[in-house]
Amino acid sequence: MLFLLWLVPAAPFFGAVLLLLFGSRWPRKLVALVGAASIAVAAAAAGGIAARFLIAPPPGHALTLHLWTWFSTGGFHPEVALYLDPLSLVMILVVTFVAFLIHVYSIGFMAGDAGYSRFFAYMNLFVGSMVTLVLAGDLLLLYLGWEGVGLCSYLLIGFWYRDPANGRAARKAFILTRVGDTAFTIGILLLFHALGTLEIPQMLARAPAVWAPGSGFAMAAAALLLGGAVGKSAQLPLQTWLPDAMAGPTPVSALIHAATMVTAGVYLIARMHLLFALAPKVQMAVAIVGAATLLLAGCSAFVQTDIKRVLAYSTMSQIGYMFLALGVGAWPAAIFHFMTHAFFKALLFLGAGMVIHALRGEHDIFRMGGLRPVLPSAYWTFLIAGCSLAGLPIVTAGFYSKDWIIASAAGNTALWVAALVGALLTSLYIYRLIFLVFFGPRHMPVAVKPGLAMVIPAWVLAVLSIGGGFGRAHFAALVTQAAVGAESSALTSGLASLAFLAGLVLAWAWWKRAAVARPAPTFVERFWYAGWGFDWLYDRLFVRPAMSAAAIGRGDFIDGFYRGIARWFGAASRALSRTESGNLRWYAAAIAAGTALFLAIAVFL
Amino acid sequence: MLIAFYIAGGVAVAATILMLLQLNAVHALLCLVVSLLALAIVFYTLGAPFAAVLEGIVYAGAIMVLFIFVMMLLNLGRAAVRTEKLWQPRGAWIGPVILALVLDGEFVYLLDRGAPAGHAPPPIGPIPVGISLFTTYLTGVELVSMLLLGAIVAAYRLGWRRRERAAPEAELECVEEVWGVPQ
Amino acid sequence: MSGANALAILPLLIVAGAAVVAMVAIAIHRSHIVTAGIALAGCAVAFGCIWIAAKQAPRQVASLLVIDAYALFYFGLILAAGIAFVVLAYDYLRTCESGRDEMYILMLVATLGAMVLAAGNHWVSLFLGLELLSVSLYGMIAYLHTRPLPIEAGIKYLVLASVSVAFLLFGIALLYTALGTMDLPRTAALLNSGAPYDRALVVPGLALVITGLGFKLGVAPFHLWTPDIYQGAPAPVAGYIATVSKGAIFAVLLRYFYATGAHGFTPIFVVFFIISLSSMIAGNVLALLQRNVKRMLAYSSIAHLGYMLVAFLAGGALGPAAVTFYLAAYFVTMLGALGVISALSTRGQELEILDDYRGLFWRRPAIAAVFTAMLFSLAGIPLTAGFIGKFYLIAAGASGALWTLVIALVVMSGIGLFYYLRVVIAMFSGANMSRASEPRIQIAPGAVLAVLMVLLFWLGVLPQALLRLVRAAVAGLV
Amino acid sequence: MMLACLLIILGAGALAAMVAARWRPAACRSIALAAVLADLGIMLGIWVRGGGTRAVDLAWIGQFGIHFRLEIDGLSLLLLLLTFLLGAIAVLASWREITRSVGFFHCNLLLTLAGIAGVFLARDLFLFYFAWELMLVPTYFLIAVWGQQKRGPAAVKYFLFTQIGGLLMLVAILSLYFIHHRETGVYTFSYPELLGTALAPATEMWIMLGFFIGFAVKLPALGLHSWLPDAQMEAPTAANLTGLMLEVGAYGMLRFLLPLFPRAARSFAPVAMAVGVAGILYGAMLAFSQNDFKRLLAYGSVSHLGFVLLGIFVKNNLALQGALVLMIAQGLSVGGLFVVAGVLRERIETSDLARMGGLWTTVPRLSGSGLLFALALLGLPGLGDFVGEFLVLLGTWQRSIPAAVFAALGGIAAAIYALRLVQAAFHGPNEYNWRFADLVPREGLAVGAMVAILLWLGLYPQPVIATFQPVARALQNMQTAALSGLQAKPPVPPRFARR
Amino acid sequence: MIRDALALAAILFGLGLVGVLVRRNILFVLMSVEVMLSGAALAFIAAGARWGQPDGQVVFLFILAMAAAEVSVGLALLLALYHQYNTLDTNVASRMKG
Repeated sequence: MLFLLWLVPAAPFFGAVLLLLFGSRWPRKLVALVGAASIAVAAAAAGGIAARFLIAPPPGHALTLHLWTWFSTGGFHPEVALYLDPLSLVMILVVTFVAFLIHVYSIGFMAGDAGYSRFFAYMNLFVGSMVTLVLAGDLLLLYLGWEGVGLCSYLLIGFWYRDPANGRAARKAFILTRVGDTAFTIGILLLFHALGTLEIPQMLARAPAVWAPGSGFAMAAAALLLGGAVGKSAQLPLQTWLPDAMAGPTPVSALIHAATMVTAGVYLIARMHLLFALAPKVQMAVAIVGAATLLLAGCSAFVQTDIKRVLAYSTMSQIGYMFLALGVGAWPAAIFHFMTHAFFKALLFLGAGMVIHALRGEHDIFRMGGLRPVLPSAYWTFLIAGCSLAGLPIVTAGFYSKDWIIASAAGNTALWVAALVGALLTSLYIYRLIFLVFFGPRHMPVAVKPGLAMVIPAWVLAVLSIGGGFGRAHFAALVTQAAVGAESSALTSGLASLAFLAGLVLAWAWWKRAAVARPAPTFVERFWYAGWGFDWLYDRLFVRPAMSAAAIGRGDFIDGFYRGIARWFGAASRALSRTESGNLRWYAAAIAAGTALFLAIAVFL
Repeated sequence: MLIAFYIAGGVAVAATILMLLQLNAVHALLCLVVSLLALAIVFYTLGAPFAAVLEGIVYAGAIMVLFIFVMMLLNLGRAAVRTEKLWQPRGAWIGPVILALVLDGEFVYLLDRGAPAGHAPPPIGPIPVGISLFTTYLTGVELVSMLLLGAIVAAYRLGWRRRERAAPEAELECVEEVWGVPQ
Repeated sequence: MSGANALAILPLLIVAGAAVVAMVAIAIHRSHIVTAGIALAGCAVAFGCIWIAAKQAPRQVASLLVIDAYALFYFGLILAAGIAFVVLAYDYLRTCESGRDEMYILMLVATLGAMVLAAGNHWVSLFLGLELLSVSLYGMIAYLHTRPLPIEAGIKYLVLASVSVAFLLFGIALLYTALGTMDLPRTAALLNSGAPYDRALVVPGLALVITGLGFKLGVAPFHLWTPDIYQGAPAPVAGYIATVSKGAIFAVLLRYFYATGAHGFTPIFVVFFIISLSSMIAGNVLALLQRNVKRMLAYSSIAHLGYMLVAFLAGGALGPAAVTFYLAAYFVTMLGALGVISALSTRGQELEILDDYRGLFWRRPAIAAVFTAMLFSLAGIPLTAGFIGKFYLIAAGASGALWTLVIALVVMSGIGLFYYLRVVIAMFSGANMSRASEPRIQIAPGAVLAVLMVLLFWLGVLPQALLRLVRAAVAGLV
Repeated sequence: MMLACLLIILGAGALAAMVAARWRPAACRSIALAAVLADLGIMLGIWVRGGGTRAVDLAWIGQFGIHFRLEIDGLSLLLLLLTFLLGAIAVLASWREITRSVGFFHCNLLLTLAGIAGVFLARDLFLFYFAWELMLVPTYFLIAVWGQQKRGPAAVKYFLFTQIGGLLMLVAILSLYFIHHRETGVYTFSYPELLGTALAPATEMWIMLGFFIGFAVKLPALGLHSWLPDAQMEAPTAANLTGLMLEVGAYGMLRFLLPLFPRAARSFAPVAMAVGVAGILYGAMLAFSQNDFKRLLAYGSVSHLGFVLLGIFVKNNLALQGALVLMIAQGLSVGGLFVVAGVLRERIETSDLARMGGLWTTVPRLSGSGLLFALALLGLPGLGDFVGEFLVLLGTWQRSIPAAVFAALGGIAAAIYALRLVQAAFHGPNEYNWRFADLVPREGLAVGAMVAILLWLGLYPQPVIATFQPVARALQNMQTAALSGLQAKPPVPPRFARR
Repeated sequence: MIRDALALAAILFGLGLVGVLVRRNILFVLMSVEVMLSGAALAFIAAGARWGQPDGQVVFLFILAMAAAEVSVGLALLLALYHQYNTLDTNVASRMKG
């Protein structure tokens, strides 16, 4: 069964290739079938593998499936190899399963779109890349998947390419993540030259032997990988692309920009956690980045007016949690939160998608409201997901995962407080959203009701959002292959529950007031709304100087140099041709002068 | 001999300078003839009587006559003198004179360094010249004959004018088309 | 004069005889084709007699001339160019006025002069050959004397040539004063023997000789006349000046300076260095924006002589061979280029403005292809003779370690491409398929151009035969 | 004789195309295609058989020691394959683009290919230079006759730059020739014999510089690149693909510069690497600011070839392999984009990005392939360019970490310009309401082949790497041998030391 | 004396050159050229005298013949020029330039 591992990435890729080549000529139903079925195959394979893995784990709880040697030269032999261990197992399960649900959902959501087959092709390509990323046994192959998902993200953000704004958002996303990727690339170079291989298990095995904890190279390598991770996971300081990425279709946001791709950074750090353990300062930086992003994004989420942007900031914030967990070394907690987050955040987006779909593309939450009676499934699933996100104690998955993280952070008071404040913020902004959208008077008529294709996946995810959080101790044991349970303490759990409650109440109070009269945004609100001014800052710092440099450079001053030479020769030619005056006496004078000169040389030299 | 050389040389230079300053072509030509005759005397003092005679006869005589013929053909009158005056402003002299002075200065310098002072050499009469001419330089003489042939043909061709005569229609048309009004 | 001597100078005699025969023929009956035929036959027979003369070589003839492999090689070049000239001139003059026949006499005399230069072994033969060439050229340049430009060109050439010959004569006089001989072997022996001689007179004398030769070569700073004369002269004559006149003078340069070793005297070296460098620069720079194709070719010839001087200065084993080979290639190319212009002219109206060539390829592909090949050869592009020539020049320069000149050669010939390509671009621009205004190319000049083109490629791809000849020719020089 | 056949087929094809055009213009397209495909087939055959062709060695100009000497090894083989592939694609791409004097066009195209093939095959420095120069002329015609509005000046600029560089190289070749003669008494241009000519360090540096400039112009290295944008912009697609093929410059460095002047190349390496890195960044910056499809690509190539230059001068196995893979991949990715640009130009008669936009709706297949080539250009893993760039970076890291870091930054810049290209051309609103036909099967075949090979190179480049491996190893051995020789050698030249 | 003769030759040569460079009238230019040539001729005579050889005089003869040839062609050209341009001014005969 385990040898079927190759099927997990191959099926989506195959689907993508089919759709790219023939999709435009196929009927829609076939497109949808191929699109969803290929993911279903992948999911089924993943499921089967998981079952097999759990029942009869391979030796060492890890399995490497060598497909082929990518290339081999000069001591460099990157393999195209799939590496399955509990961590990647969890990842592929979540990825393929959520992806399958979202594909099904998309069949309904994208029904009327002209780029139907293109959409599914890209989505399949994405799933394939994501699975490759996760399963890669070689850092270079991981990088392939890494770039592949970035590409799909780019393509899907700019899916509706006719609007230049979407194109800009897509490009921004790609380039910002590319900045991180470049750091990642440099990190790979460093790692290869230090460790002599890019095969992940070997690297991780060799790293402690080669580097002492805290050594410069280890720090540099970890820092560079962190650079890649913050880019992909929209953490400070490369976070600004994610809100704009909401320009893509909602299923895209759900799958790529909430559930899977943005957590690739988390996966990377988790995968390389042994390396990070060698670089404590960098690990601390991971935590700080996480905490800061968590708070910043939480604040921004609170003041957004676009339903998807709220969720985008929320995603950043939640990934901040994961980073926080990674930073304190609790990578199983991070992965656990990744899983629950994948469920509830995807669900939130699906719910938002249903709302948007129903309101014919309306995104402004202040123009929604009162949708509870007309869109019951949307309401209920959204509510469940929201509760899970906010961490409704005991019953939701989100509570357990977040609780684990907060408990892990207890060792560092500042981080712990940040995590708790984050919980409060989360609760606050998500209930604000829920109240605004589903409660109060209705502002707009509902045009379309979501079909079954959209509703069923939502409900499945709702179930997972509730039930996905149980058994975290087993989870911890599984992924770490050690008998460590999930940390938890009564104090933390209590405080987290309190934070949830406080957030809920505050949100209610705020909504009551805002429902009467929407106050003019204060400066702080505007600042938060603009994502803490990072866009503004980057625009001034990088974009504009680059643009003006490009504008100045357009003429190519090196070419200008040659043009100058050409001009000079032209001028010289004109000047010299004045000596060709046609005048006989002048010619004779030139002969005489030349002779005088040469005679002088002959006489005096 | 030496004195004759210097006097004749002085005359030659003076006559040449005068020639250069003349506005009237005929006057200039006369100056030139004087200069050439003086040069003939210089030749004689240098021991080249044969050359001296030829200088007088051929150069000052025959060649200058050619000039005279042409001047007559052109029939240059007083108007020519006036235009000549216009053509030769003082300023025009500066550059060439400086250039010539530089060249001459170099010549004089190099002669001063290199040339033998020497005394009045023994004359070489026509006989050795003739012998040399028809032995060593016989080929040269033949070539000079070809040179004169070429010169004659060239002068003939250039001096040739199309006379009015019944030319074939096509040719007339061709000529007019290409060269406009016939001279 | 012994029979052997007569055989040795048979080519010279035949050319001279042909001139006389032509004159007599004209006196009897003017017929364009007959006169041209006599000239053609004269050149051709003389060309054939080179092999007869070669049996006598090397042979000193009557103190003025020496018939050796070197002289014979140049005879061949000059006579071949003469043949090409006759055909081109015949075609050119065909549509012109009456009185077309004297051209051939003048040309034969000029050819004789050039041959004397190539075979000269005495300063006097240098002078006489030069004059033979010059005086005939006056007539040839101003041949279309009923038009202003040829006359203007003729006057300029006459006065300037006379002035430069005066310099040359003065220089020879100084050499004679210093050395007491005008015989080249004796001069060389004196200069090379290490015996004391009057260097203070010899070197300036040589400098003045360089003026005289430099003028004829049209190298800077004596180059100013070149474009005017090329423009004013009939195209075949321009071709003749570019090739025969300059080639013969270069033959002199090689023989006289290599024999005496004078090119190695520091001042003389410096003088040639300056001439070479300034010719390359002036020629190429002047040609850059030139819109008159004939003038452009004139400027380019200035530059080309500058290139040749590089190899000339380099000397050694390669220098003379390189120059000689280049000259041969240059003969082919320049005759071809000006031959195209000549073949495209009617009634003395020449196609000389760049714009006239616009779209020529689409109207007259064959002739445009020939012109393109010639221009590429001038530019030194592979497959053409010019490439091997330039290769040889650079090789000679590099072997002589004349790096400044070699780099200048390289850079300047790169820049030179610009103006050659401009003509090519013009010919290929615009798909103007409209009826050609250019005349149909006659068979005779067409054949000449075809032969030249074949030669161009032959020398460009398989130069071994000519290389062998050239090496044999220059073997006796140094 | 097989190798000479390659050239003969092309030459004969050129003649046949010229002649065939007289009676049926369409026939010359087929003739050209057949000739190129025949050569491609021969090369593929040689590749599959694993080499084993005999070298051709005929005396040519005996007086100079010039031989007509052709030989093939992994490097030549791969680049010849690329050349003929691009040549075939060029014929296909010109099928409808060229309507004027078709015979002459194909004649020039085939001669260009013959020139390039000659460059790759020649093992005699004179023959190499001959072919190098020969390649110029037909390319010049391709640009000058079938180019866009400003084709004349662009063609001349191209010619001037390449020719001056070439002549400097000629001077260097001749210097080497004479020095070799001085050392051994033999006049020869033969490459194997000239290898290992002992040179004084300063002389070696000068001669090496002559070669370097010749190749760097063609590459083009930063500072000598300014002919490329004009030429690429004005040229017809066929010339974009073949005549303006930049691989020959890199080939020259690998074949001649490194083996002939190992020590000078080593001491010059920092400069060359700096030029390479600067080229990567500068090219990318200028590519971003261009408004013309082809011009943008030209600067993109400058950026890419910066990587190649870097890789060549880093000189370790990884970097050399990377440079080679990148050469091939960039030929295909940039070439593919040129085909796209050519198709667009044929359809909408412009390559101005401002006049495009929103083409995806109209021509999805064309746009999709354009996107894919652009992705290859920006170094997306899974496509050929990535493998090359990454190997170069990996190799560079060993020599110079800063160089590797700055070069890696080029990846960001590449993303910026490549995406700008895609978005300006294919995305956004279709403001000019373009409606035209998508790729026809003929074009689709060409584009599809390039895509397939790029993918293959990206996912399994091992055959290419293995083919090049012996050459790369030999290059390295030569380097190490020369350098160890340097240390072992006393300061006095061996000639004197022996006595 | 030989030296002085050569100096005289040089002076005459220079004067002739001045004439060529200054005079616009082609007639004067031709006359000046004659002066230059006779200067050169004088130099040959002097040189021949120095060595006591007849060669100097022989060359003088050649120069004489050549001068005659030059003058005949020159004057023919002059006439042609006069017919074409109606002037003897060399400044006018400068249509070709650049």
